[in-house]
Amino acid sequence: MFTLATFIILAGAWLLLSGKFDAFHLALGGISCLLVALISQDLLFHERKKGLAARCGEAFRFLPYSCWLLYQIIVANFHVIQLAISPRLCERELDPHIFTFKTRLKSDFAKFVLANSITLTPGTVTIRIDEDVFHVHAISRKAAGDLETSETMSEMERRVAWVFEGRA
Amino acid sequence: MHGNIADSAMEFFFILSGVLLLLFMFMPLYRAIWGPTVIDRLVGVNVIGTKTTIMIVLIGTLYNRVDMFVDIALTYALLNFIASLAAARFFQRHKEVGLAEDRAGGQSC
Amino acid sequence: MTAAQFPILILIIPLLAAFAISLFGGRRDKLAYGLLLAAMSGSFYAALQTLLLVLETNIPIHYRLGGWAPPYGIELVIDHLNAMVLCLVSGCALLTAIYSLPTVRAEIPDRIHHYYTLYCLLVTGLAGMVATGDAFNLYVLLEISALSSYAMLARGRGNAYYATFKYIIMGTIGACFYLLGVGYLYIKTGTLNMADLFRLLAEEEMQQSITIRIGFILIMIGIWIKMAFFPLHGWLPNAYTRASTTTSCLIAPLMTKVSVYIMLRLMFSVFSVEFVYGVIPWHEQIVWLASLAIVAGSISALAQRNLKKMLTYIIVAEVGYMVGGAWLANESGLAGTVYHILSDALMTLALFMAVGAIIHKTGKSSFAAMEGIFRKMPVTSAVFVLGGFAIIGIPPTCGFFSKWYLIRGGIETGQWLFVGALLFSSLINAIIFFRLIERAYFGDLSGHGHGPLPERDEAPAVMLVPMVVTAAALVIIGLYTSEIIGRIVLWTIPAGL
Amino acid sequence: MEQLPFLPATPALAILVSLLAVPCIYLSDQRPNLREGWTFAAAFAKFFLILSMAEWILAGNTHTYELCRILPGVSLSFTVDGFGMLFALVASSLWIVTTIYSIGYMRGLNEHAQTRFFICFAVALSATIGVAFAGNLLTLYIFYEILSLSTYPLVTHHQDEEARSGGRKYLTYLLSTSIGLALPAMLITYTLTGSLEFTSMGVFPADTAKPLLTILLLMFMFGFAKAGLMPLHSWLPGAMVAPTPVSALLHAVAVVKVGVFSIVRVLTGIFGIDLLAATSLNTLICVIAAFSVLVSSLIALSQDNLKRRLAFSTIGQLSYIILGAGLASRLGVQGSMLHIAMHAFGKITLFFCAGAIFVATGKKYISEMVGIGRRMPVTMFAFFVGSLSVIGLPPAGGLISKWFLVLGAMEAEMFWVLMVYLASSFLNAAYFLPIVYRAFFCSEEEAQFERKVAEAPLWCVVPLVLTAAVSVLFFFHPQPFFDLAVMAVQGR
Amino acid sequence: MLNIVVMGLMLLGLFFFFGTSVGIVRFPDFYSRLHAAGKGDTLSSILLLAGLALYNLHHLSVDAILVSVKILFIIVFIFIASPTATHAIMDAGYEARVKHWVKRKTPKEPWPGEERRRQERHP
Amino acid sequence: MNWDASLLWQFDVLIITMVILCAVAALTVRDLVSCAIIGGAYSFLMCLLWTEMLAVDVAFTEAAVGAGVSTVLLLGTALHIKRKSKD
Amino acid sequence: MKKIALLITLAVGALLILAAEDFPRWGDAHAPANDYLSPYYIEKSLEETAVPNIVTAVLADYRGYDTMFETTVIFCAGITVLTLLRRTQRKAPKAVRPRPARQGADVILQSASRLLVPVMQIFALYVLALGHHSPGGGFQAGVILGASFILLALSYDLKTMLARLSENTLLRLSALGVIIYAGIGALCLLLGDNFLAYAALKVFGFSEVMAHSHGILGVELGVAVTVMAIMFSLYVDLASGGDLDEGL
Amino acid sequence: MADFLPYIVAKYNYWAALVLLLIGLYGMIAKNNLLKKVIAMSIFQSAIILFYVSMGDKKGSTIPILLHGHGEHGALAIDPSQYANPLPHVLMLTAIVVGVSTLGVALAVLQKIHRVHGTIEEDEILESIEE
Repeated sequence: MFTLATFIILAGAWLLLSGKFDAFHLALGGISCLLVALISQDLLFHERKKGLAARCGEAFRFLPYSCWLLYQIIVANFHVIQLAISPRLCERELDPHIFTFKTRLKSDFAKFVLANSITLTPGTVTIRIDEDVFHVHAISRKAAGDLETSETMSEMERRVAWVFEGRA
Repeated sequence: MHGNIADSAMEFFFILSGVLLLLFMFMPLYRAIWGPTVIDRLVGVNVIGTKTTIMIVLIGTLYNRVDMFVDIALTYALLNFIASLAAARFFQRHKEVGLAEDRAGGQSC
Repeated sequence: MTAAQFPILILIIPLLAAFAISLFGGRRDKLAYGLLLAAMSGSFYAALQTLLLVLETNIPIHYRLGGWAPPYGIELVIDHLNAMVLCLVSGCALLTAIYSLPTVRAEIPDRIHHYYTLYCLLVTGLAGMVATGDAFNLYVLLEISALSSYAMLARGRGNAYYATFKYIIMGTIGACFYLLGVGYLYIKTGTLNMADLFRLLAEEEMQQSITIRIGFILIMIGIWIKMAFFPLHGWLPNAYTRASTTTSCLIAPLMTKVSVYIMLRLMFSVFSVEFVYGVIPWHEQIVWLASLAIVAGSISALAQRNLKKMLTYIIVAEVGYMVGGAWLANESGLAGTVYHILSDALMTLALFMAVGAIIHKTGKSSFAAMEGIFRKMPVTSAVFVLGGFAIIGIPPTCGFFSKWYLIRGGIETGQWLFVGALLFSSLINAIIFFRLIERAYFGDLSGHGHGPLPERDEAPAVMLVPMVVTAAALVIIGLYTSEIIGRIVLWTIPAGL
Repeated sequence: MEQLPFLPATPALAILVSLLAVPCIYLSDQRPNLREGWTFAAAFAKFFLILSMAEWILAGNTHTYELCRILPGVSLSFTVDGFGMLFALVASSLWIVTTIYSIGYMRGLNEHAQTRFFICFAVALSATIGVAFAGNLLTLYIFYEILSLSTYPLVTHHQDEEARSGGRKYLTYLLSTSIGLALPAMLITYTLTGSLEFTSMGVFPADTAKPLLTILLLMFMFGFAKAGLMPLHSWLPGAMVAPTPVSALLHAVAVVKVGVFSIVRVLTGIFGIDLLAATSLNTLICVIAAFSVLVSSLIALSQDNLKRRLAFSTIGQLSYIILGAGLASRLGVQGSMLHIAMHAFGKITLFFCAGAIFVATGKKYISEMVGIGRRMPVTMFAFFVGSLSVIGLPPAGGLISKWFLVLGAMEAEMFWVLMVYLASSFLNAAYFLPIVYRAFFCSEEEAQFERKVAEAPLWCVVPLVLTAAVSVLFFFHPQPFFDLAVMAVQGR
Repeated sequence: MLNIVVMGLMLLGLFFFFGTSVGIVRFPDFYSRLHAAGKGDTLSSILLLAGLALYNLHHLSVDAILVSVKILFIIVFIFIASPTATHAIMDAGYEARVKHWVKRKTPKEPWPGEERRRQERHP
Repeated sequence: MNWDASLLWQFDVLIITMVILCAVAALTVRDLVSCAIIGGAYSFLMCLLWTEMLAVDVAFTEAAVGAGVSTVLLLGTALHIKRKSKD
Repeated sequence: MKKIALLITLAVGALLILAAEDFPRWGDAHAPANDYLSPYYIEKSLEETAVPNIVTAVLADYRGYDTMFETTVIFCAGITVLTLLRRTQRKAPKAVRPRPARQGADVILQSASRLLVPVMQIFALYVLALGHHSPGGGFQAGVILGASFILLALSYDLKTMLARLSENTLLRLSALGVIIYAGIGALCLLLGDNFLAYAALKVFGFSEVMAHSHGILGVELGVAVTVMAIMFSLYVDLASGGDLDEGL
Repeated sequence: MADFLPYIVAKYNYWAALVLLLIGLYGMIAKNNLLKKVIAMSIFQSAIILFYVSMGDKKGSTIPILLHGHGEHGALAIDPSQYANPLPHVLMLTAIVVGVSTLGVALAVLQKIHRVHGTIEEDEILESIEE
C-alpha cells in the first residue's frame, strides 16, 4: 500500500526527471522506481497511523502554507539584510538570544516542518527539539516575534497545526 | 552562438551576475579560510556550496545547455548538506571546536 | 574461444578469481586457497601458451579489446619481451601462491580470503601493466597494483603502517608524475596508444619538442619512484621489511622488475632509441646515478642485521643494475637488463621464499636465525645458498649471465664506473652471503654455550616445492641462457641500437 | 680436431662422474664403507675415462666436445689436448691416492661431517677436471668458480674460529680476484676480440695497444689468485687450518694447480706465446714470478709450522711454473707443464707425510719433530724423496722439469732467470733438508718421541709411499708426461 | 518582458546574496552569522534559480519545461536541505558551547548552557 | 590580443584565485577538521571550474565525490585522530 | 626537510614552466590533442554505439577496458580499507565514544533525510539510466546512491543503517558489480568475440549498435553497484574505525 | 615584455594547474602531519586533472554530449570542432576514481598509524619507532 504510494510518487519524479517517454526508458524507470520503493518504502511514509487520504489532504493544505511561508521569508529577510548592512541598526537592534517554547504538535513530521519554517524565517533558527521543547535562537527581539511572546501558539505553529492536524 | 540583441544583452547580464556571485563568494570564503572557529568555516563552506549549485545552472544557461548542467546542480543540492551534517555530527562527539588554537592557525595563513 | 584469446585470459582469470574468492572464499580457507591456485595456474598456462605463440610466429600479438581498432580502442600487445615478463609474473605468482598457505595462516589471522583477493588483484595489475599497449591504461593498472600492494604491505608484521603510508605517498607522486608525463605527450600528439605514439614521436618536429622531452623526464621520474631507483628509494626497505612473508615473496621480486620492464617498454615502444639516447643527452649521467645506486644499495645491505631488510637493499642495488644497463645505450647492456629482469625476479623470489621459511620456522628475522640453520632446514638453506650464489653472480646460475651482459655493455661503452660498481656489488654480495652461509653451515662447533645440535625441522612440503622449483629454475635458466638470449632477449632489442 | 673414435662425450662424462657420485655419497651418509666405496668408484671411473682418451691424445690428436651454447658466441665446450690431459691425469690419479689417504686420516682422527667432506671433495675434483678440459675461457672460469666454492667447506671443515677466519680469507681472496679481476678481464677480452677460445696463436690481433695488453695480463695473472702469486698469496698459509688431505689437495693438486693451469692456459691460449714474446710482456711476467719465487722461499725458511712451510714452498714452486710459461720459449713452457705434474707428486707426498705425522703424533711444528725419523722411518723416507723432487735433485722427477725450465731460460736468453732458479733451489734445499736431517740424524737424547709412537695407519702410509714411488718413477720414466707436454706446446 | 522579470528576480537574488555575504563577514558571533547564511542564502538561491528557470522557458518546448521543473526540484531540495543544514550546524555549535555574543549594555537572562560552562572553565 | 581562450574567462580567473586560496588554506590551517572542511570548499570550486571548462561528466563525478564522500571520509577519519596539527 | 621540499618543488616547477611555451594555445580546436583522436569519437560514437553522451560511449565502450579496471580499483580500495581496519574481536576498546543519546533530538535531521533519501536514490538511478543522454553514468550514480546511505547513517546511526544493509551484503554487492562488468566482457569472449566486444551481444536479438548501447548500460550498472557498495563501506569502516557500531 | 604578457595570460589555466601541483607536491613532501599529506595528495591529483581537462577545452565549443535532434543515428554530419574533446574527460573520470580510492586507503592506514603510535605527526612517529 505505502509501497505503492511511494512507487507512484517516485514514478512521478522519474518522469519529470527523465523526460523520455519511449518504452525502453519507461521500463528502466519502472524497474528503478520499484527498486527504490522496495529499498526505501519505510522512509517516505514513516508514520503509518495516518491513512493515505489524510496525507493527500496534508499535501493540499501544504501549498497555501508554503506560499505564506515564502512571503514571511521575504519580509523577514529584509530585516536581516538591514541588520547586516547598516551599522547603526546593527548596533541598536542586534540582540542574539535563545529562548524556548513548548509545542503542541504531535507528529515528528509536523515538528520538522515547524522547525524548518522557523529556521527559514530569517532571524530565528531552531537549535534543537527536546521532546516537545523547541530551543530557538533569535537574532533580535523583533525577529523572534510572537514565537517568543505568544502564550499559547504562535501564528506559525498554528498554521502548521492546520496543515498537519487539521486544526485551525 | 547567440543570435539577437536581447540574447546577447542577457548573456552579458548573466556573465555579470556570475561575476558578481563569484565576487560575493569571496566573503564566505573569507569565513571559510580565516573563520575563527571550525563552525564558522562550516557556515562559509555551506554557503559556497549552495552558490556553486547556482553557478552551475548559470553556466549551463550561458552555454545554452541547461538540460545537461542541471543534473549536476541537482546532485549538489542533494549532496551539499551531507558534509555539513557530517561535521555537525562530528561536533556532537568532540565538544570543542578549537577556539584558542584555531585562531593562531587562522592567523598563520 | 580460440588460441587468440590467450592474452586476455592471463588477466581475466585472476581478476575473476579475485571476485570469486571474495564472494566464496570466506567460508573456508582451503577454498580460497584452491581458487587462488586454480586461477594462478590458469593464468600461467595462458601466459605460457602466449609465449609459445609468440616464439612460434615471431610477430607480436595484438589483441583488440572491445574489438576497436587500436588508436581508438585499447589493445594488448604481446611481443617477446612481454610474453617473457608475463610468464615470469604469472609463474612467480603461481609459485608464491603454492608457497603461501602456511605462512598466511600463521601471519594473517583473519580474513585470509580478502588477502587472497588482493593477491589476485595484484597479479592482475602486474600482468595487465605488462600486457597493455596503451599509455593511460598502464596508469590505471599501475594504480591497481599499487593499491593492492599497499593493502598487502600494510597487513604485515608489527607496525607496517607508517612504512606503507610513506609508500602510498611516494607511489602516488610517482603515478601522478607518470600521468602528467602522459598528459604532456597527449597534448602534443593527441593519442595514447603506444604504437601510435611511437609513430608520431618519430617525427622530427616531435623530437625537437621540449614538451615531449619534459614529458619523457616526468614519466621516467615517475617510474623511477615506483621502482625505487636510488635517490628515490627511501620508501622501499621499510615497506618490504615489515611485510608478511607471502607479501614480500610476491611483491619484492615482481614489483620492481615490472617497473623496469615498463621503463624499457616506454623507452623503446613509445619513445625511440634516437630520442632516448640522442635527444636526451643524459644517459651517461643516469648510468653514473645507477652506479651510485648499486654502490649505495650494496653498502646499505652490508650494514643490515635483519635478513629481509638486507634483501630489500639488495633489491635497491639490483634496480641500479637494470636501470644502468638500460641506459648504457648498447645492445649488450640492454640484453643484460632484459635478462636480469628474468634472473633477478627468480633469485629474489628464491631468497625471499627461503628467508620466509626460516622466519616461519624460527620466528626470528635477524642474522641469529641463520645460526646452524643447515642442520635444521637443509633444503631451505640450500635454496638460500643457491639464491645467494645467483645474486653474487656465480656461474652457472643465471645471475652470472645477466651480470656478464651488463658488464660487457659497460665495457663496450667505456662506462668503467658502472663496471666497477657492478663488480663491487658482486663482492659485497659475496661478503654478505658468505657471512650468512658461514653461520648457516659452519656454525662454531668449538663448543661454548651450545646445547645439543638442533633437530631437523624443515618447512612443510607446500613451501619446499616452490622453493626448490625456483632454485632449480635459477640453474636451468642459467644453462639455457643461450636459448633465452637468442630466442627472446635479442628480439627485444630495438632496431637502431 | 678430429672426434674421438668412441663416445665423444667422454670429457663431459669424466667431469660428470664425480658429480654423479655426490647424491650417492649423500644418501649413504650412515654407512661409511659404502660412502667411501662410492668415492672410490667415482675416482677410478674418472681416472679410467681420462686414461681412455690418453692414447688418442698421445697420438697427436685433440678432441673437442661442445656441450651446449651457453651464450650466443660462447659455448660450454671441452677440449682435450696434451696440456689438459697431463693435468687431468695428474689430478685424477692423485684423487685416488688422496681418497685412500683421507679415509685413513679422517677415520684416524674421527672427524665430524665426513660426508660433507667427501661430497665437497668429489665436486672439487669435477671442477678441477672441468678446468683441465675447458675449451674456452668462460668454461674455465665457470669451473674455476665452482672449485673455489666447493673447497670452501673443506677449508672451514673444523668450524672453529680459526677455521672460519681461514675460510673467510680463502674466499675473500679467491672470489674478489676472480670477480674483480678475471671476470672483467675476460669480458674486456671478449669485447675486444669477440672470442674466448683458446688458440695457440692467441685471440688478440697483433695491433692491440700494449698498455691495454699489459693491464689485461696483470688482471689475468692476479685474477687467478689460486696460483698464489706473491701479493695475493696469504690465503694459502691461512687455509692450512684445513684437514691435511684437503691441504694436500689444495696445495698439490687441485686448487693451486688450477690457478697456475689457468694462468698458463691464458698465457698460451689467449695471449699466445708469440705475442708475449713480441711485445716483451713476458719479462713482466718473469719479474713478478721471480719475485714471488725468491720471497716465498725466504719466508718458508722462517716457518716453524710444517704445513705453513710447505705452503710457502708451494707458493714458490707455483711461481716457477708461471716463470716457465713467462719465458715464452717452447722448452720453458714444456718445463712448466711438466713441473705441474712433478711438483704435484712431490708436494703431495710432503703433505701426506705432514698429515701422517699429525695423525700419529699430533705434532705440527718442525721444532718438535726431532728424531721422528726413527719412529716413522717409512714416512720420513717418503718425505725425503718428496723434498728431493721439490728441490730438483735426483733421483726424483723434479729434476726433469727443472731441467727443462733451465733450458727454457737459456733458450729465451734470460740468464737472470737462470740465477733465480738456482738461488731458489738452494733455498729449497735449505728449508727441506734440515728437517730430514734432524729427523734421522739426531742423537738419541734429543729425540722427542716416546717409544710407542709408530707409523700412522696403513691407509695413511700407503698413499704417501705410492706418491713417493711415482715421483721416483718419473725420474726414470718421464716419457708419457713429456710427450704430452711436447704435444701441448706443438700441437696447438 | 520575460527577460526583465528574469533580470529583476536575479538582481534581487544577487542583492540578498550580497546581504548574506556581508552578514557572514560582519556579524559578531557564529550564531548570528549562521542566521545570515541560512536565510539569505536560501532566499537568494531560490530567487536566482527561479530567474534562471524562467529564462529557460523562453524557448518554450516540452524539454525546456522539464528542465525548468528540474530547476524547481533544485529549489525544493534547497528548501528542505538548507534549513536542515543550518539547524544541524547550529545544534553542533550549541552542543559544543561556542561562545555566544551577548549585547553588553543589557545583560539578559543567561542562556541555558552558560552556567554550566562557566563552572567548567573556573572550577 | 585574443587571450580569452574560454568563453567565461572572467569566471575562470575568479574561481582559480579561490581554488588556490583554498588549497593554501587547507594546508596551513592547524585544525585538521578545518582542513577537511576547506577541502570540501576546494572540491566545490574545482567542480565549478571543470563545469566551466565543459567537462560535465568530470564535474559531475567531482560533485558527487567531493560533496558526498571525500569530505565525509576525512571527517570520519578526523574522529579517530588528534585534531591538532603542528603545521 | 622543508628546504629540501622547497627545492624539489621549485625544480619541478621550473621543469614544468619550461614546457609551457611549446604548448598549443589553450582552446585551440586544431591542437593535436583535439584534432587527432577525438573527432573520430565525436563523429562515430552515436553511429556506432547509439550513445549521444560521447564521454559515456568512450568510457564504457571504446575504453571500456580502462573502466573495468577503474571499477576494480574501487573494489580494491574497499577491500583494502576493510581488511586494514575492520576488527573481528569485539573485545578491543571502542575507538569512538558513543554519541550522547538525546531522545527525539534528531527529529529534524531524520525527517529531512527521510524525505531526501528516496529522491536521491531515484535520482541516482535516473543518472544511471540516462547516462547515455546526459552527463552521468554508473560511477556518479553509485556515488549518489552511496551518499544516500551515508546520509541515512548520519541522521540515524550506523547500527540502524547496517541493519538495513549489512556489511556482508555490501561486500557481496561490491564483488557482484565488478562481476557484472567483467562477466559481460567474458560473455562476449564466450560468444566468440574479443573481450568486452559488445557487438557479440547481438545474439540476444539486438542490432549491433543497440548491442553496444545495452552493453554499455549493463556495464554501467555493474559500476554503479560496486561504487555504491564500496562508497558506503568506506564510510562505514573509516567513520567507525572498523568497529561497525559507532559512526560519525 | 609585450610578448611576455600574453605568454603569461594566455595560458592561465596551465599556470593554475602548475601552482596547485606545486602546492600539492610541496605539501606532500614538507608537511609534518600525515593528514595534511593526504590532503596535499588530493590537491596534487586534482591539479593534474585540471591540467588534462583544460587540455580538452576548445574555444567556442560545447559539452561533449551530442545535441538531440539528429535522429537516433546521426543522419546529419557532426562537426567535431563544435564539441569539446571527450577523451581527457574520460581519462580524468578514471583519475578521480583512483584519487578517491587512494584517499580511502590512505585514510585507513592513517587511522591504523594513529592507533599504533598515538600520533600522526611524522617526527613523533619517527621518534616512537626509534625507541
